[in-house]
Amino acid sequence: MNHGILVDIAFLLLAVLAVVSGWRVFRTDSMVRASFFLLLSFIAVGAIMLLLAAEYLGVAMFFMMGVEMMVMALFMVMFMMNPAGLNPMVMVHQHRISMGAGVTAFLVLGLMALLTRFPNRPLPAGLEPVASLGHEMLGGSMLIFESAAVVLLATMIGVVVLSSHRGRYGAANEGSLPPGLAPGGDPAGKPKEDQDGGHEHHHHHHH
Amino acid sequence: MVAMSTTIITITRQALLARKEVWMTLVTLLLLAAALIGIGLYGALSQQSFVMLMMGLELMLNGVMLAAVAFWALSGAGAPEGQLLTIIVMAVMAIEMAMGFALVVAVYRGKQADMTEALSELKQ
Amino acid sequence: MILNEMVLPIIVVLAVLVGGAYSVAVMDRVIATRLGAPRAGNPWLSPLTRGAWLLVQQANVTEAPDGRAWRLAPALYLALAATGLALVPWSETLVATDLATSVVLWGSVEALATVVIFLHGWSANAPLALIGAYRYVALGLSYLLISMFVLIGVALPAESLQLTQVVMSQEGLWNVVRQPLGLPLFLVVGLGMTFWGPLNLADSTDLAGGTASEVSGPPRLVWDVARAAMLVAFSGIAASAFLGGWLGPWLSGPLWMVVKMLAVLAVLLWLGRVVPRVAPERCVTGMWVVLLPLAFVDLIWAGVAALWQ
Amino acid sequence: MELLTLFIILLFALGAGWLVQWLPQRHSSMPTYPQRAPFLGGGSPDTHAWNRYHVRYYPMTLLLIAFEMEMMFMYPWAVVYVEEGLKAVMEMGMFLAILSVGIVYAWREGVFKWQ
Repeated sequence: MNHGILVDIAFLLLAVLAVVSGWRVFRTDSMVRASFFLLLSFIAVGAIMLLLAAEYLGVAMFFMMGVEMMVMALFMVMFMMNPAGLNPMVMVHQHRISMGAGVTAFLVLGLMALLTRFPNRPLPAGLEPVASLGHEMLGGSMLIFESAAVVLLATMIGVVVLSSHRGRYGAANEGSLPPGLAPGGDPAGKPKEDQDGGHEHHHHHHH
Repeated sequence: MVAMSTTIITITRQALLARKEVWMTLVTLLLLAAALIGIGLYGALSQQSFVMLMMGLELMLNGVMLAAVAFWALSGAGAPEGQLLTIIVMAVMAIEMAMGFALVVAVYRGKQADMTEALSELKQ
Repeated sequence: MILNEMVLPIIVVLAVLVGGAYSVAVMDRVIATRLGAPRAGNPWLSPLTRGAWLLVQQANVTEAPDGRAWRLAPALYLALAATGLALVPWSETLVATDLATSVVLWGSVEALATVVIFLHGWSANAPLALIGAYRYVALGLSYLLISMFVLIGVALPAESLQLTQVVMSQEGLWNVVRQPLGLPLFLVVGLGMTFWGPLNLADSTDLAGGTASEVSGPPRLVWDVARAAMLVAFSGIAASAFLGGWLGPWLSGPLWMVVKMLAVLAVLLWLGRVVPRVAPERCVTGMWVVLLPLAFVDLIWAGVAALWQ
Repeated sequence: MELLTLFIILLFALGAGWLVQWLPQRHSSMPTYPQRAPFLGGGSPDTHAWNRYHVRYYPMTLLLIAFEMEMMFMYPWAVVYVEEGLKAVMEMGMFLAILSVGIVYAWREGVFKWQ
């Protein structure tokens, strides 16, 4: 059996899958479908990483991106007009400029990839990717690793502060209005009176 | 067109004889990464909605991660920093997403809007 | 060489996938009868009759569903179960996919299962199915962390993320003794990710079947089979991570695996019949506030035990 | 090699799952439109289900995304844990301690309560 050619075939198929599903993200009507197309693109890239012997990173792509895209889909449902795709829609502005920018970026980066001579230093035999990563993390890059913890903690606190609707000072959505059913119309489904009480606290305004 | 297909056939034949990968090389991997970054850039610039804009960013980071792993595997002789870089990009992605969505929630509460254009008054 | 390394494991995995799903159905019925449920036909035959009935039943359609995704979701769930089973080592050599990171791959099976279950409920375009899907996302994401902590605890003494190495590290003492908190926590995860018994909140009866409420006919058959197969795959992982996998006296390795998997399945199905269902909103709080700290404790315990040796 | 095996198994499972759904239904007719109305315990829904929907537990999901990153660091750590010994204990202990502060804070703010 010829190993190399199988890897090649797999790589070409996965590359096509990654690009096509990445493109479909911006060309589908349903927002939930868009986030799952993005997930598909990530999975294809993760599989390519597996082919490149990055066993840990490839597999990690699957689970990190699985969770992230799931959450992305939830937020799509919460914030988008059209989570379903029952009616077609175009939600783009500056279409031409963006298209040009995308193509330019591809051409510039692609030319750089084609014209630069990179050193050809493949993985040494007997390298254990996961163990080497672990040693690096605990040894040389210890500071990066620990500061990642601090940054993540800051993110967690920021997320809670910004998004928690309950909080210690009463419901955070006090005073906010749901959008009207018609443009400029009355807010839809607005509770008639405050169920929670807690009038003494004011909603935070953004400046 | 003909010349291109003959080149492709020649390369593939050489691959069959040499028994190693010819298509999965650093250059093709970087081209793929460039394509993903290009599509992501298009998405990030063209989408009106904040959430879709984030998807464009994520797609760009997807390409960056692929390029990092490709360098690690084919040009970096397996230096662990290459892998660490990928993990850092993933962390950046997670943080960007978490903070981004939290901001969307907060702004939505105040303004009932999730379009980037509707947010332009924030600049003032 | 190809025969031993590829064909044999593939046949084993596919046979266990089908046979395991069938035995889950049989065992569930036997356990239900033992616990006093009215006896519904021959336990050996009734799963087959139900399967045949579903196969010829008309498949339901809702108004404007996401048709492709709706049909794809059960097949994908089955494929995830097959992936999980492919990671299970039957002996030192008989294992389909012996990745260096198979523990992480199982974690991603759990993460992707959340996506697939959500897709199943979402694509029907029906309110109750959708509520089941949203519910599962909250719970599935919460189980994920517990499962990962527990599995990292298993990886510590093995010094590897490879499932075969994890089994071999249990030569002297099984992990179920060495890390007593691990298996109970992992069983909770198993019930959760197959939404079985007390943690059946995605397809529960209070939602008239949840994500599967609009599904009938062959798609329903595939969905049910896939759920049972996922339970089998989970029991395979649990048996290799905590019960010493193929290790054991007298019997040969694969036979030990079968025995241990059946034991895990029996416990899971019994729990599913005995424990009452929990309320979903309490479930999330419980996962984060009670079980996640317990998983922390399990990890510390595993770490101390691994250094002590 | 292992990846090829996994791919074949995946293909078999996916194909079987799809064929079992497709083959018996090839020639059967679709249910009529009145039958297709979603089940709602006897009531008829006013809108389609794919509406905007307020997912009540979303702060938890955002927190999870940040907290889950720590898994990325923990897996490689687990592999070298015994080798590195006490150093690994200290560094991961610090890492986890920092992150648990976030979890405790979120718990105090009521993120894990649904509704």
